[in-house]
Amino acid sequence: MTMLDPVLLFFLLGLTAGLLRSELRLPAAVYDLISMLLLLAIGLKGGVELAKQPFSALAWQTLAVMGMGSLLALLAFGVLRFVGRLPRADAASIAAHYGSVSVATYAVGVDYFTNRQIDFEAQMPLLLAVLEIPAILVGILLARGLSRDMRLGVVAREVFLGKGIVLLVGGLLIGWIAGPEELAPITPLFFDLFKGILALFLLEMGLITAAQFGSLRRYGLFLVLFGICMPLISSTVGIAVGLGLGMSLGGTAMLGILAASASYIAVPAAMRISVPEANPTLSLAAALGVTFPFNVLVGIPIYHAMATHAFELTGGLGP
Amino acid sequence: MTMLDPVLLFFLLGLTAGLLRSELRLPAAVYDLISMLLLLAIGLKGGVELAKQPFSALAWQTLAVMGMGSLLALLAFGVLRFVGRLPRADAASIAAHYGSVSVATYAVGVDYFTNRQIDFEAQMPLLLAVLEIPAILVGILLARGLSRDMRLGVVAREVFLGKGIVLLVGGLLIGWIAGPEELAPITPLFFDLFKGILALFLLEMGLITAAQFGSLRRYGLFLVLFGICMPLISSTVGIAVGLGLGMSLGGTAMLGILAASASYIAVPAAMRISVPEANPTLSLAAALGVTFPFNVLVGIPIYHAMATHAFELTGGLGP
Amino acid sequence: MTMLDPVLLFFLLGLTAGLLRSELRLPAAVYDLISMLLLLAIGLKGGVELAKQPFSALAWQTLAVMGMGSLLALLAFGVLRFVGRLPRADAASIAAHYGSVSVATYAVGVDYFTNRQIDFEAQMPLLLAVLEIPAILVGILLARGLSRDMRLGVVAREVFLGKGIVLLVGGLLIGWIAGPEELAPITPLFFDLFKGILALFLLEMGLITAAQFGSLRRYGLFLVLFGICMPLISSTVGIAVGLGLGMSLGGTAMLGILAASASYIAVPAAMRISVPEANPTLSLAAALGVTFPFNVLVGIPIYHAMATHAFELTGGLGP
Amino acid sequence: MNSTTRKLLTVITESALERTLVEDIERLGAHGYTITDARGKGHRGLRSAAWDESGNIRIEVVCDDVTARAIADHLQARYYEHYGMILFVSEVAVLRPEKFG
Amino acid sequence: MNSTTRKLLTVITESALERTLVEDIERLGAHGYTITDARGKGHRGLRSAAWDESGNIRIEVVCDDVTARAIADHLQARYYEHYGMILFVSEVAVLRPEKFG
Amino acid sequence: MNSTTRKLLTVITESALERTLVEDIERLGAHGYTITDARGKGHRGLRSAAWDESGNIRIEVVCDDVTARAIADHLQARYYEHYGMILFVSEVAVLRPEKFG
Ligand SMILES: Nc1ncnc2c1ncn2[C@@H]1O[C@H](COP(=O)(O)O)[C@@H](O)[C@H]1O
Ligand SMILES: Nc1ncnc2c1ncn2[C@@H]1O[C@H](COP(=O)(O)O)[C@@H](O)[C@H]1O
Ligand SMILES: Nc1ncnc2c1ncn2[C@@H]1O[C@H](COP(=O)(O)O)[C@@H](O)[C@H]1O
Ligand code: NA
Ligand code: NA
Ligand code: NA
Repeated sequence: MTMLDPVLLFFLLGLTAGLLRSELRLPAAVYDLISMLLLLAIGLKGGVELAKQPFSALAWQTLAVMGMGSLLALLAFGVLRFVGRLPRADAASIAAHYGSVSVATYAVGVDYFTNRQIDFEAQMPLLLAVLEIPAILVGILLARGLSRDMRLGVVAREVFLGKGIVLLVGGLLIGWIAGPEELAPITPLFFDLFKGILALFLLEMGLITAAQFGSLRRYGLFLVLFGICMPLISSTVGIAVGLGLGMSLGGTAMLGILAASASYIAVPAAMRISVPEANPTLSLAAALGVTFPFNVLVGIPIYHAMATHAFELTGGLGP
Repeated sequence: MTMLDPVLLFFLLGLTAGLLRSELRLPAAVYDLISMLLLLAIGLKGGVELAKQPFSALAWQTLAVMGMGSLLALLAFGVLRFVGRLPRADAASIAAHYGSVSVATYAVGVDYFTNRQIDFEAQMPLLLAVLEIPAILVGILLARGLSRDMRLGVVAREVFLGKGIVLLVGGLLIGWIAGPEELAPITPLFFDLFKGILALFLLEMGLITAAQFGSLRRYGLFLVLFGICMPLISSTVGIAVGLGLGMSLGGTAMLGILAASASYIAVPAAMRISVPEANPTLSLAAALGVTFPFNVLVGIPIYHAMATHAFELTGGLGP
Repeated sequence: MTMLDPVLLFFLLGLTAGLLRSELRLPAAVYDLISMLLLLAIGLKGGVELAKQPFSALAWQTLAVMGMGSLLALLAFGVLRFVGRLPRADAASIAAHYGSVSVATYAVGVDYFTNRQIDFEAQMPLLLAVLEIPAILVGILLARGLSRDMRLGVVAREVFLGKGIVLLVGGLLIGWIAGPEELAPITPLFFDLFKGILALFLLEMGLITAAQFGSLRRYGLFLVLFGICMPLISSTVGIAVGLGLGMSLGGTAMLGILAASASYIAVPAAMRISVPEANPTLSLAAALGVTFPFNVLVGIPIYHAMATHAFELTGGLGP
Repeated sequence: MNSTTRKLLTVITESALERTLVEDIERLGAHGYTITDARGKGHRGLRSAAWDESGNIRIEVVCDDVTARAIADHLQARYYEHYGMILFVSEVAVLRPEKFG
Repeated sequence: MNSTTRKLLTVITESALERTLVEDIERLGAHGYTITDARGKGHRGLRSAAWDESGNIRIEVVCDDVTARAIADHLQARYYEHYGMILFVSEVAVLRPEKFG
Repeated sequence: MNSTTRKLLTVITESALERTLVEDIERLGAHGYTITDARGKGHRGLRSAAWDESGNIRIEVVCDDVTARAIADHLQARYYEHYGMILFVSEVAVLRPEKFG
């Protein structure tokens, strides 16, 4: 049933075309346009929802979620360094990817829950934006310690002013300020086309994922195992945090998905500049070649089931 | 009446702008995006329709249509080589273009029949994809004979894994697997925008067509005559095949349109690699500079009338 | 209230991101696509409206508006040369920009009046196209006098066959010939998405505007003052012309907006070729860095108020 | 590799000049040219390619010494003063010298 | 700057050849290559890049003399006759000569 | 054609470095630079430009010998070890030598 979702079928089409070494590829300009539209749409939708309700708990949730991102990065580092025996820089860089989040995975999650008419908290896009940041800082600290020149200014600019956060937060603010009525005339572009654009995006993600398989073969089994087990662990943490924050079932599962996802845009760019000695191929191969397909194809329903189960056990904890 | 169709007006606008040497041109990335959307949309729509009905006759029709493509290429080769006295390689290459099909012409045909609420068989997009292939092989055989190194592997990859077939067949499969309900949320992008995107595409086609007129002047009258007469002959063959296969009026006329159309994307690329000594300017000038505008501006209504007439005469033959 | 319009919020987002030197930028191909869609949409909508009504007064209005464009260029030249003491070529070039029009400003105006359900004359897009031309000729004459080789042929080609006019006039003709019914199937792309696309466009305009601020700082206060005062003067002229032509309130205010706006696409290109000794940075800094943001953020409501006031005073003059 | 040397003339200038320059270059005797889109910075400030007209183009012409000189002189006389433009020439070995005049 | 000279081989040809040429170049011993998209005009007429296949690519390979010669010979023998293609070689000083074989 | 020779320094490297490198290059005394987008392959594998950050840029700087040396040394010291980067220098004849310092 899930596998009938055309969005996933587009991903499989891209993956197949890529593995068969087809000529198919999206021009970089089109990839840029599509990812901009997705980021803005996610932000706008979140902003409209936020405007509808009081958000007293927001600051608290933001903090909790930042803590979660840091924790996940530390956890991943431990595994990579001490089980995988990777060099310090590589372990730190990959850890930063897994402590952060993937917007594409989030978008597939939104689609999954929309199809099933399951609601989730309006602040999710904000938490998505917030989660991009702490893992990057933790990753840099792990690689460098506190001692040396960290070029933190450059990194901060890279992160806060990177395309991802600007569009996500910009969309949130615009949606929040303008409200649903003022926004109505731009919904045909940003909301009605959303799923079609997501389909195109996943077609390209399939092509990109296929291109990672070569590096995977070179770096072996450990990365593959890590790329599958880490999101299973992270999602558990995410679901626990969601429960702890008293979120709805949808919100808790979404937090599980966010925790399970690994960044492949903001973090690679930031790591390239602040931890250049880390091999970028390793983290991309794990995040894009293993974890992304795992999450969108089989992970999301699993995290949904885990959250449902946790809810049945606890009845929702909450503060 | 036909000439009021905005899609054709966009074509004329592009043609005029091109002939006046305007600055107007679409960036290559935009052309890519637009043609991707068209191919996917045609495939998806066909796939959804296919899923609705049993398709026992499909294998048989596929074979018949492949035969037709080969026959048309042979026919064109005869005319080009023995009437036009073109060098063997050039005759073979142009013949391959005319045995194959043009997606843009097909899309204008879809638009034409949709405007007139005339139905046609759901498998048309499949036949469109299938028709791209045999003429290429015939063209190569005609140029090379069976003796020499044909690089068939490279050519097969070029054809089967070329953008056109991957997107068309990929769309078909996705539409077929997902079905109309699962597809509903992506229709705003792929179906509602279809005609607008086709309009943009034809604007660009007009610009490209205009750019071919220079080469036409150089290669003279024979190419122009060929570019007009060949589709008239081919469409007759196509309509006969449609009748023979027992297709509906719409389907028969569509097969006439497909037969009449000449490829300008998949075949040029394949011929460039497998028959490099053929002059690519010749085939593009004929296919794009003469046959494409002829088909979309005056051919389609003619083929429709021919099919109607044939139906009146025979009452539909069919197996 | 106005400031809640998401289109303006997108502009502010772009401006902020640009000033903070964010990584955000639209690929040139996307900018091209978006501006093409806007120009075509404006033309199509105008053409459909034109077709609905007799247009006896059209030739007369066209002439009056061309006179207005020339007058505004002369006026601007006077101020720049004798108050600002700019070199002749620079004054002439900037004057040409201000005698001409900005499609982006016009589009924001359309949005403003659509939001308020205020009608304006159907021929507005035609006047928009017409207004691009006379100021360019005046600018060249002012820079060169009548004596020297003016390369008028090259300039005319540049202007009449430039992207802007071809798409605008092409859209008008297509809309006019096809009529609303034939156009219906392409409205999802050109009309329903209009405001969303305008939002994206203004995001990019914000980024471009921010990039002009550096030059502004260099060229000082006079340009800033000119960039704010000139549209206030021009809009008065535009509103007077609108009244004189007996236009509706919406049309009169729109003519005020057109008069107030300064070109930043057609004119820069034409001036670069015909008055190369003029510094293009100056005119772009004024038109994009000052006048455009002034017009869209505060000017349009002012011109609307001015037109309303004028209407109250005169009750509409007209011939 | 049976080669001779020719000149490779590279011009970097404003996109707006593409059409005119190409006509000039052909008229002055070049047998071909290659253009790529570029962005950059020079004495006339940043040219960011944020939109079409605000970018640069990079034109390469392989030709004989005389043609290179003629084009360079013409561009210098006609455009150098008022347009963002740089121009440099290097020696290259070519395979089919007859292709480049 | 501890430098040695190597050859810079530049090939301008039809986009359709990208995949094949890249395989050839690697097989003939180059340690890397760089590709940019281009448009242009030559003996085979205008290549406008209006759509993907109608454009050119510009391939650069930095390598030693022998490899440059091998690639140039191969391209000349295999493609020169039937494809739009030009090819030129210049001397460049490189920093880490070992990177380029 | 009243010309003098200058150095043409070409750097091919990861797109992610654009902003930083441009700052470095200006600081080290270059009067200008030109950038084109590229893709390619080298010791650090394929850089396909499938999306923005995964592509290369090709930076050209025309400058005097000392500046070229300074930039090359700086890039080698600062980036060569950890980034995909190659760098080569050739001699070019320029028209207005004062433009290039
Ligand atoms: N020293 C330089 N090295 C490389 N490219 C340059 C240099 N100076 C200028 N350019 C390029 O040439 C264009 C025009 O230069 P300019 O006329 O100095 O503004 C710039 O936008 C750059 O792309
Ligand atoms: N003399 C030349 N200088 C620079 N580029 C050239 C030259 N001749 C040809 N080209 C380029 O090489 C491509 C193929 O050349 P040709 O095989 O002569 O058609 C052309 O499309 C141009 O991009
Ligand atoms: N031998 C070469 N010739 C031309 N370009 C190269 C060469 N080696 C590397 N490159 C380019 O420089 C980039 C970085 O090289 P590398 O550091 O070797 O991975 C590659 O992606 C290529 O675009
Ligand atoms: Na995560
Ligand atoms: Na055919
Ligand atoms: Na004006």
